[in-house]
Amino acid sequence: MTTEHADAVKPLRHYFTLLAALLILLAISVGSALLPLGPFNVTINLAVSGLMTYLVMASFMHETAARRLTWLTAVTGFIWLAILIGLALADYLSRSPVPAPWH
Amino acid sequence: MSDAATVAADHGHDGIEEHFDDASQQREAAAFGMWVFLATEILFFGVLFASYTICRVLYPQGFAVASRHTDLVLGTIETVVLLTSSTLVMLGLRALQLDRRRAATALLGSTAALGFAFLVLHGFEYYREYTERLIPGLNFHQEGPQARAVELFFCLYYAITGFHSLHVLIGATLILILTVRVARGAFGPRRHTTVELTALYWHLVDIVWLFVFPLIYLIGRAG
Amino acid sequence: MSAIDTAALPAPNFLARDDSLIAWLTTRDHKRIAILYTLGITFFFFLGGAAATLVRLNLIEPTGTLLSAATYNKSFTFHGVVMVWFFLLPSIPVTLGNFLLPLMIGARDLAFPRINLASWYLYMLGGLFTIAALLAGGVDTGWTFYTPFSTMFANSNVYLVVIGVFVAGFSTIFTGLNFIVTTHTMRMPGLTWFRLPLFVWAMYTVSLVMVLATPVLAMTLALIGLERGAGVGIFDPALGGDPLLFQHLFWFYSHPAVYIMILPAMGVISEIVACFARRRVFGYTFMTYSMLGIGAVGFLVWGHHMFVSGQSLYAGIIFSLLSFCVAVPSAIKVFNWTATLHKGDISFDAPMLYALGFIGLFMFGGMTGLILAAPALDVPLHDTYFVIAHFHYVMVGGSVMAYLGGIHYWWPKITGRLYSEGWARFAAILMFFGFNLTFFPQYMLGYLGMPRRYHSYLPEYQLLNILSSAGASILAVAYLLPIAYLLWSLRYGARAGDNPWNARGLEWQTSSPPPLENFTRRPTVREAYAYDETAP
Amino acid sequence: MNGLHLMPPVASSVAPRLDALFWFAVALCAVVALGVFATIVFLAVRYRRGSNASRAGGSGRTLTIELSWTFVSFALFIALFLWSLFLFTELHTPPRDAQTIYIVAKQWMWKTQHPGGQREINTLHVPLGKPMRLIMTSQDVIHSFYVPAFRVKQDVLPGRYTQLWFTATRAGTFPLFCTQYCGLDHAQMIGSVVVMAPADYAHWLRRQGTPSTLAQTGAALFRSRGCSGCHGTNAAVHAPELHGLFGRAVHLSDGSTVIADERYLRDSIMLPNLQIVAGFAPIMPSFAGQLDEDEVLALVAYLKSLATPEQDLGASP
Repeated sequence: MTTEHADAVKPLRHYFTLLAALLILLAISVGSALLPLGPFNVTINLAVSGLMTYLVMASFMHETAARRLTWLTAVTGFIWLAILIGLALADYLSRSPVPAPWH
Repeated sequence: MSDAATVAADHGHDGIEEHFDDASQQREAAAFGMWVFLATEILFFGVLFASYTICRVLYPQGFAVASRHTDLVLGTIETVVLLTSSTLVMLGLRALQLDRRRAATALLGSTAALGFAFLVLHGFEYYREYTERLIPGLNFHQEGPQARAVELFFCLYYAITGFHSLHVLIGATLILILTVRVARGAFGPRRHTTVELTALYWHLVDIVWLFVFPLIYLIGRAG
Repeated sequence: MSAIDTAALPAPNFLARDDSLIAWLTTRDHKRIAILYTLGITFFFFLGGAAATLVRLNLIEPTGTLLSAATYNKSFTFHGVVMVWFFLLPSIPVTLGNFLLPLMIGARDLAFPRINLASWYLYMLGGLFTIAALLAGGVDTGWTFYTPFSTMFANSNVYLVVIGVFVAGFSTIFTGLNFIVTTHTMRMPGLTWFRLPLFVWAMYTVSLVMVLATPVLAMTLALIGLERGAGVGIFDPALGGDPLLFQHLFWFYSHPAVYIMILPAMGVISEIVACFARRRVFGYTFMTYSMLGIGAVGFLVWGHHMFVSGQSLYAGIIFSLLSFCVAVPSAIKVFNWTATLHKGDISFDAPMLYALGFIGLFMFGGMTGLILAAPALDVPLHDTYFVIAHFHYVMVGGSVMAYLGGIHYWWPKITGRLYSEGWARFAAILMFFGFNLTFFPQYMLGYLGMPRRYHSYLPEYQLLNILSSAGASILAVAYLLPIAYLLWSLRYGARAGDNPWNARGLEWQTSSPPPLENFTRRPTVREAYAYDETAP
Repeated sequence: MNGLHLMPPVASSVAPRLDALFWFAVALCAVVALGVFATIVFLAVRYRRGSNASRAGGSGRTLTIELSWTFVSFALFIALFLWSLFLFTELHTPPRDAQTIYIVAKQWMWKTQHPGGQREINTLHVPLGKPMRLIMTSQDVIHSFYVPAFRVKQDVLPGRYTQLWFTATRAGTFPLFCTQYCGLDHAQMIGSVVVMAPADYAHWLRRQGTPSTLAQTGAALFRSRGCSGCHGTNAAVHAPELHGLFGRAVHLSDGSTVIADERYLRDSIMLPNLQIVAGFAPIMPSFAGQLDEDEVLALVAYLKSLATPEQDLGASP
C-alpha cells in the first residue's frame, strides 16, 4: 500500500512458484486421502488445507496483510470458530446415552 | 487533523473522501474494514463447518459412505480452477499496479471466466446427483442402514456448497464488473483499492473451498 | 423535521441545513443517521411495548380470557422478536453511538458513511419484514425459534420473521464494522487508547461482539429457512439430526447478544456517573479490561441456557464454571461505579437518577443471573418466571434505563435544547417503582414454579400476576412521559449552551447541535474524565 | 396450595437441599447487593453537591481495593458453584434400584406407562419413598417434564430418550407442567403427580386390572395392524420369518449383514425399505405416522419375546 509501487510489486516468478506449491499440496491432500491411513487421513487433509490457507493469506494478500492488525482480525475469526466447535463438541463427546425402556 | 477548511479544499478530486485526513488513512481503513468483513464470513461459514463436524462425529460411517457418492475428479478440477483463478486475480492486480491496463483486463477477465467455469462444473455435479436421487427434499431415495446419515450428509453438502457457490457467483460478477471498469481505465497504479478488496474477497472464497473440498470429497476414499 | 425551530439554534449546525425529506433519506452525516435510527428505535420500542401490554393484560385472569392461546403465543413472540432485535440490540450503539463516536474521538464522520446509511436501510427493511409477518398473521415460535417446532410443526409465518431478523442482523454487522474501523483508524492525534472515554471503549467492544456473533445467527436462521422449505434438514430428529445442535448454534449467538445489549449501557453509565459525581472513573484501566473481558468470555458461556435441555452433565459443569467467571467483570464495573462516588460532588439530575437506578437494578438482575448459572438451582428455575424476571431486570432495568439516561444526558448536545428537569426526574422515579412492581413479583412466581409462555395458569399464581400487570401499567405511563417532555423541549426548551453539564469529553467542546463537520476548531485532548481540572 | 406461598411444597428427597442452596444463594446476593446499595446511599448523601464533607486526598491504592473486592466476591460465588455442582451431579445420576416409568410426551398431553403395563394420561401415580426413574421421549416437538414440588425438570426430546429421577417424600397431588414451549396448547399441557403410600399404590395398580404386559400388547397390535397377515405362520405372502429373529444376523439385499437389535426392529417397522432382507421384495408398507411411540415399543417387545420359541405369546392373553 506504500506509494512507491515499483519495488513493492513482486516478480512473476513469485506468483507461479506459489501456484505450483498450492497444486502440489492439493495433490498431496488428494493422494493421502486415497491411502488407508485411518485417523491420519483427517489430520493430513486439515493440515494441508491449513498450510494452503496460510500460503494464500500470506503471499497473495501480502499487501494488506502487512499490518499486525489485519493478521489479528483473521486469526480472531478462526479462534472464535474453534470456540464454537470446541465447546459444542464438549457436549456431544461427553453424552452418556440413556438406555431405552425395553432394556 | 489539519484545520477543517483546508482539508475540505484539497479533497474530492483524487477520490479521497472528505472525512479522511489523507489517502493512506482511507486505504488503511478500507483494507481493515474488508478484513473485518472477512472475519464475519469465516464465522458465517463456520456454522456450517461446526454442524458438519458435529454430525460427522455422530455418524462417522454414514459420512464415509455418503462421501463416496460425491465426484472426486470434478471436485479436484474445481479446486485447481479456484487456485489458478486466485493467482490470476493477483497477477491482474500486479499488472494494474504496473499500469499495464490491457494485461490487467485480460487477467481479471480470465479470473471471472474461471469463476463461472467453477459454477458450471458444480452444475454438472448437482445434475449427476439429481439423477442418482441424492437431493434431500427434492428426490432422495437411498437404502441401507446408513441411509439417514447419508441424507444428513447431503443436507449439509447442499447447504455448504450452495452458500459457497453463491459467494463464487457474487465474486465472479464483481470481478467481471471490475474487468469492464479496468478496461475503461477507471483504475490505475495510484487508485486500485476496489480491485484490491475484491481480490481479498476472492481469496476468501478460495480459502473456504480449500476447507470444503477435503471435508466433503476426501473422507471415506481410503480403501 | 420542521418541528424543530432550527432558526434559533447556532448558525451552521447539522440540523439547519437542507431540511427536505430527500436530504434526510440520502444523508451520509452520522448525526442525521443517528436521528433517523432514533425514530426507528422509538417506533419499534412502542410496538414491542404494545405486545407486552397485551400479554400482561391477558395474564390478569388465570384462564387468560383476553386473548386466545394462539394470539397470546403470537403476542409474546412478537414482543420478544421486536424488543430483542429491533430495540435492545441496536438501541444505544446506533443512536448515541452513531452520533457521539466521531465527536468523542475528534473525527469528522465514521469510516464508511455510505455503509452507515445502508445499515439504517437494512434495519428498516428488516423491521418491515417483521411487521409484514405480524400483518400476515404473526408467528408463534417464541423469539428463540427452537426446532423441531419452528421447522416442522409451526404453521405461522416463520419465513417472514426469519428474513426480517436475517436482514436486521446485517445492519448490526455493518454498524459494528464501521465502529471498529473508525476507532482504530480515525482517532485524533494525541488521543491514545487509554485516553478514550469509556463510552468509546463500550462501542468498540460491543462492535467486536456484534461482528463475531451476528454471522452465526444469520447462518443459523438461514438453516431454519432451508429446513422449513425442504422439509428435511440437519436439525430434523427423524433424520437423526439433533435439535440440541440448533440450540448450541442459536445460544452461541444469543448469549453474546445479551452482552451486546448491556455493554453500551455500561459505557453510558460510566459517562453519566463520572459527570454528575464530578470525579474521574475509579479504576479506569480495570473498567476497560473488564469490558473486553465481558466481550470475550461472553462467547464461552452459552451452555447455561441448556442445563436441562439434554446437554451432557460435564458440559453443564464446564459452562457453569465459565458463567461464574463472566460475572466477575460485571461485578468489577458495579464496584467501580460505586467507588467513583467516593469524595465526589454528586448532583441528582435526571441522567444521574437513571444511572443510579441502573446500578441498582443491573446488580439485582446480575445476581439472580448467578443463581441461574448454578446448575442445580437452574433445574427448578429454568423456563419459569424467575428467568423472565432475571433478564427483564438486566434488560429493562439495565439497558433501557441506561438508554434513557443517555438520551437525557446528551439531549442538549444533540438538539441544543434543555428538557424540563422536574418532569424528567418524576418520570425516572415513576419508572423505577413501576419497574419493580412489574418484575419483582415474577421472581416469586418463578420459584413457585409458574412456567413461562403460559397463556393460562393455576389460580394460586393470580395475585402475583395481578401485581405484575399493575406494575406494567405504571411502567407504560412512565415510558410515555419522556416522549412528551422531550418533544416539547424541541420547540419550547431553553437553549442549552455548548456544555450545560460542564462535562469533560470532546463532544462537549463543540456547539450544540454540532456543525456538519463536527468541530470548527481543534478540540483539546486531555486525560479521560479530567473532572478535577477546570474546563477549557 | 392457596394463598400467597413463597415456596412450593417440599415433596422430594432433593427438595430440602435445593431450597437450602437457593436460600444460601439469595442470602449471599442480598449481602453483596445491600453492601453496594448502602455504600451508594452513604456516598450519595455524604458527598452530595453543596455538602461540606472534606474531599481532600485522592483515593489511595486502587489496585488493592480492586483486587480485594473482586476476589472476595468471586470466592464466595465459587463456593455457591461447588455446592451446586454436587447437587447437580446427584440430580443427574438416578439410584440403581429406581423403578422405571416410561413417559411419552405428545403435543399437549403426557402419556405415562408403568412397568406392569398400566397406562395413564396426564397423571402419574407413584409410591411414597421409592426412587422413581422416568425415561422420557417425545413424539413431535421438545417438551419439558417439570414438577415444582419435586424441584426436578428435564426436557423431553424427539428421537432420543432423556431421564429424570425423584424420590417422593410427601403424599398428595402435585402439579406437573410442560415448561418448554411446544405450541398452541403449551399452557394446557398440565398434569398431576399423585404420591400414595406404597400399600395404596400397590392396591391402585391392581385396581387398574391386569393389563397386558408390553409384549402382550405388542402381540395384540401384531394382529390388529395386519402384521400377522404377512409375517404370520400360515401367511400367503413371502415375508421374512420373525420367530427367533431378535439378536440374529440378517443378510440384507445390498450384501451387508446387520444384527437384528431393537434399533433394527424399530427401523424395519417405521422405514421398511431402508434395510431390505436378501431375497425379499420391498413390498412392506411403512407404519411411520400410524403407530404411536409406545405402540412401536410394544411391537418391538413382542418381537423380542418371539426370540425364545417355546413360550410363544402369539396366543391371545
